[in-house]
Amino acid sequence: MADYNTMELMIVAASRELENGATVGVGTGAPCAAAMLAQKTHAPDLVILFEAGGISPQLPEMPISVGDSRTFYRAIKAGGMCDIMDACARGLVDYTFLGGAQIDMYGNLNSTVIGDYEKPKVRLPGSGGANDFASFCWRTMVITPQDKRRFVEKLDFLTTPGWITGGNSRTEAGLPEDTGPYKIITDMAIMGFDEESKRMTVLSLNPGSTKEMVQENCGFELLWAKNITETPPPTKEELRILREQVDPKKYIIGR
Amino acid sequence: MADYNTMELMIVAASRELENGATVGVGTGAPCAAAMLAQKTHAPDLVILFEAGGISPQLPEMPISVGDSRTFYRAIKAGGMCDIMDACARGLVDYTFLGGAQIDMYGNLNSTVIGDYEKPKVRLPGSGGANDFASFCWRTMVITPQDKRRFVEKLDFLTTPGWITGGNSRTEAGLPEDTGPYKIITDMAIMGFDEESKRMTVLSLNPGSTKEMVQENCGFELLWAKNITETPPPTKEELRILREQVDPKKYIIGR
Amino acid sequence: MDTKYDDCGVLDSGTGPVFMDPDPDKARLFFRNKSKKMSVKLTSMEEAVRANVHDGDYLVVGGFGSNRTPFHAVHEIVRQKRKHLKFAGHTSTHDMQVLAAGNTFDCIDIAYIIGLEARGLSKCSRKLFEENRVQFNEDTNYGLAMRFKAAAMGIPYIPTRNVMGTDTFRNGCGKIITCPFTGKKLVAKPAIYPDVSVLHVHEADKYGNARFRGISVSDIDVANCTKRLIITAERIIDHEEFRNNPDSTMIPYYLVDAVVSSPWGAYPGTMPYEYFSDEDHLGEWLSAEKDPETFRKFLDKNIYSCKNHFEYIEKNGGLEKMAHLHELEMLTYKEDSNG
Amino acid sequence: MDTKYDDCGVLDSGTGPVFMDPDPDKARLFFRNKSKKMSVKLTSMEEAVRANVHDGDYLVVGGFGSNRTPFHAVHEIVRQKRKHLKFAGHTSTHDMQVLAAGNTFDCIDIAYIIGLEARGLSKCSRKLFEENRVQFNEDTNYGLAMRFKAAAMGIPYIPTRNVMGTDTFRNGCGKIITCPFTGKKLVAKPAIYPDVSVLHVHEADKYGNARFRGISVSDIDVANCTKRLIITAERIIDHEEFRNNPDSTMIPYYLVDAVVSSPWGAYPGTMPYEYFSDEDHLGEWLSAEKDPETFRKFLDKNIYSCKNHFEYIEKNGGLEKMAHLHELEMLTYKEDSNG
Repeated sequence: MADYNTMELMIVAASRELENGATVGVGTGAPCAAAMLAQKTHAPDLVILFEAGGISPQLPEMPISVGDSRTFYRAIKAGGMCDIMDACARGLVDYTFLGGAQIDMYGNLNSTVIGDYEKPKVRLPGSGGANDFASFCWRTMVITPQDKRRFVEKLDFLTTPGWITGGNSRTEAGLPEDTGPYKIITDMAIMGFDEESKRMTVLSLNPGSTKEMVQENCGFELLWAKNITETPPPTKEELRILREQVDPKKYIIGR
Repeated sequence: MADYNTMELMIVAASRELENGATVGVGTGAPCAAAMLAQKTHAPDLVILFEAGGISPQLPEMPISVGDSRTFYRAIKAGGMCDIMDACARGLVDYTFLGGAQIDMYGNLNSTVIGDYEKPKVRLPGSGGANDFASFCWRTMVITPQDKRRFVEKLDFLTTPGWITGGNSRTEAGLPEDTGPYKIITDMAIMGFDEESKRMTVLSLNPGSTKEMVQENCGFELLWAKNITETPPPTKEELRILREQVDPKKYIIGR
Repeated sequence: MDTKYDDCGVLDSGTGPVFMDPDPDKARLFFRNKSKKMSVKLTSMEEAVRANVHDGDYLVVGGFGSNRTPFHAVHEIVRQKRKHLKFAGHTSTHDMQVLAAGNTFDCIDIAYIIGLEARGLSKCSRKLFEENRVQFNEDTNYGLAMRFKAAAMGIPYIPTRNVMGTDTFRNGCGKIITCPFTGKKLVAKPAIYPDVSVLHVHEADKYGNARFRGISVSDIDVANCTKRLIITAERIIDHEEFRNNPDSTMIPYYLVDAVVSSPWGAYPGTMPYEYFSDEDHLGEWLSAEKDPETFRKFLDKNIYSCKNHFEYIEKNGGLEKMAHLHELEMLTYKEDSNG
Repeated sequence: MDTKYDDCGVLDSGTGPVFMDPDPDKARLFFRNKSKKMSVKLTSMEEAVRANVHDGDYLVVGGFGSNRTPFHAVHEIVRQKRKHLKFAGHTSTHDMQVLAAGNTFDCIDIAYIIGLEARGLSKCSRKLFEENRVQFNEDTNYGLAMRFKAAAMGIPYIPTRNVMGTDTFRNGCGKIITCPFTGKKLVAKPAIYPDVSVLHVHEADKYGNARFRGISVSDIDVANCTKRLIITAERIIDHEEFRNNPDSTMIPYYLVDAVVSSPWGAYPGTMPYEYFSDEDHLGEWLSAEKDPETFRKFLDKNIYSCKNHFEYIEKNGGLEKMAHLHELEMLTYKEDSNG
């Protein structure tokens, strides 16, 4: 049995996507842990941005809110929401990490409602800054557990834009050019998107996962890359830093 | 002979237009002197705004620039240009004082060019913040010496909007409702504007001026109010404060 | 509010309601008549809310989530039983939870609602939607921020480049237009001039000049666009502090209608450099919501029976709690040695 | 740049040229590739100008008039004989006068030019227009500020409510459009993404983090919208100063391409809380312009023959002058006792 859990695997995989010198807009939880881990390993110059105004803090611990004081602790600047989102709109921000109650084959996300919009079964928080980040940042990534209720054929509500209906539909809708979903990191696999159709495409299987498991836990038909690799497991050093420095209280990885 | 000069008369007359608690966007020179005088006499709560960002300073002396440190000395706030102009656009600012090389019967101003625009005889500074102030502030006032070269039938260039072509033309052009020129204070008279036609209308004659002088020194036909009064001369107290506290070095009033 | 000018280049319109008139000329008339005299505006929370928050008003609460959020004022609004408010669900978390508990609003602009970020979802807030008790318009955090900014600039809309292609657009009140310079599609978002807003700051003088520390979120734009503004402050300081350092002023007095001395006014949320959020109490709140009877008692204890914010804090740990939250905020708390 | 979309609701168009492409997607591509690494950017003025100001660039100079204006940098641009610049004549006064003396630009967005406020008009600057040597677009101070703001927000235009009905509109590059919510007329002003801007500040660290005191004019928007940014600073301070007080940071390092130590860098203009403008020298400059031969010698003395800004200041009074200007700025100068 592996000496790490799937949350740890996802966080480590996500952190590896963030190259040194990149800029990333994050929320709390796993995305923040991934950014912190990247900063403490291979990407010391990673610029972390929080939508409420925190610019490139030296996070002393996991923030519990996107606007709490940790998000601007020893920061480059304690700014405002427009400092962050204007920078995203101007094209300064490479990545964002998002989540959602539902995701479809084009990487569109729903965090608004389960059931009918007018008379919902479950009303959810809505976009928050997710739609803004996903509209403006160059590459959107998602860290999420994978199952059929979450990976759906049709969203109950398209809160946050992915590739919309695929092909050129995202640009045609009017969103900034060359932006869009990039990687989906689940407990079972890592997916990208087909260059033409923009459909979700499995790139690598996490240790212990099989193609069948991945497809079975997905409500739509996945595409498969030519060479499906195995997601490299976390290194000992990554796990040590994640557990000792990033999330010592196991808020995220403990679950 | 009067114991004051025409510049002193104009500054005093202008200061009297500013009621206590009003807000006024000013530049340097006579407008600033008028605002300072008002503040030191009947309008201690006058809010003086400078377009570069100075908000309600306690001016220690006449500023020489709309952006020098005097404009935010002991101010309520040292802000930015948008703090000021956004406030004007939002309707917070009652008055502005402007000047210009030429003015027409609708109170439109030219500070851009004398002669042909493409091949000018004299190129002037342009709008600066004048067009912005005149577009947004509720009431525009002008302090200016009066002569035929300045008060013209047709401007060489309409830099800053007055009543445009009169009637409803200003609102029809798209400028904010109910804004427009209010008083023109010259060395000879004080003018307002006819409510319907929006043409310049003499309200009062300065001491020593005659109707004939005023019309003769104007390149267009003036209208006349029903009851032409005499502009009340400065009081001793106003002159004392103007000379001792507002402009002791006689930068403005000395000319 | 349903006027349409589809002849002027509108390609598509969202179906969400526009709760507030974006007409800048109407707002200008209001601002023209608002006094700009530097008068003393220091008053009690009771009076500030009574005079400035009216049934039916559009209300904005400052801060982000539960950070620098004027909970003292929010409790008072509930205590005074305001009804039919329109609420800006802009990064709202516990503030919406409290306002929902009091059934204070029935229209809402939604950017972020119901959730308390990582802490969970408010059952009581969810019910408003699941039982169809509110009218709502779908937006985003930046979208709402831009609507405040448009109003702050005195223009009826700002064009942005988000939300296109989504149901968030479809159920919002934006309109897709074409840029006259580039031919690109843009979403025009209508300005919001709120009736009343409440901002919590570190320091204010008796006239309303105010300054705060840490992130500004959208509070400066909110201060500029709102028709009435209540400032609640950890500390009332001398006016000379602003005169001697005009660089530090964030909110000039003439935007402000009431100033309230409100120490620990952001409790149970975080006040930067002062105190961290009371996670135990926020957790208690979330679980109390699960049972109606428990929640009724909980609200009685924490809001309705409290004569003021001090009493509320006393009931939840008083000075010792605040000293502890200060240590948490300043990162000086050691689990081994304290508590 | 002449694309028109008159089918999308444009009612009227000004005839002024649009010097810079307002397309946010092209700007985004630039900003995407700009490094955000926190590297040391401290360099000499010579090198900062050489590396960042190129012939043909669109240039913005910060400050207002001659206040907090980077004259050290402006002199270096002239010394290096930059040509064919496009210049933002935004509240420009002595900066334009110096740049005009060097014949550095041939396109200009006009808000305020030629004048030195109450000090008079620059003959040399006027000649550019009277001899038809520049291409120009007519604008206003707020209009240009809005064009920087649009770019800073990553949108191709902002709608405003000024200039309509005037020749300033007619000879500018705005377009009158109809508000899709209110039916009101608005002027759309296209975004400007300058190639390079120079801002003078009180304090910066070696990475480019910067802060200044006093009025901000449009400098924050300029810092955000410009493709390359040179920061010139009265003092270089330790990076920790920003880390320990992130509230104070006005310009984050990742917007910055070069940082230059530039004590008295705003001389002969005013630097708030540091030194007042040298009115004698500015007066000398204005009168020197009246005679071409005098002016040639004047420029030789004050710009071309100076190896740096210190030498320029030494020639005009050196330390004693700066001590005097400090007293003037701080209002501690007494005409009786000093000088």
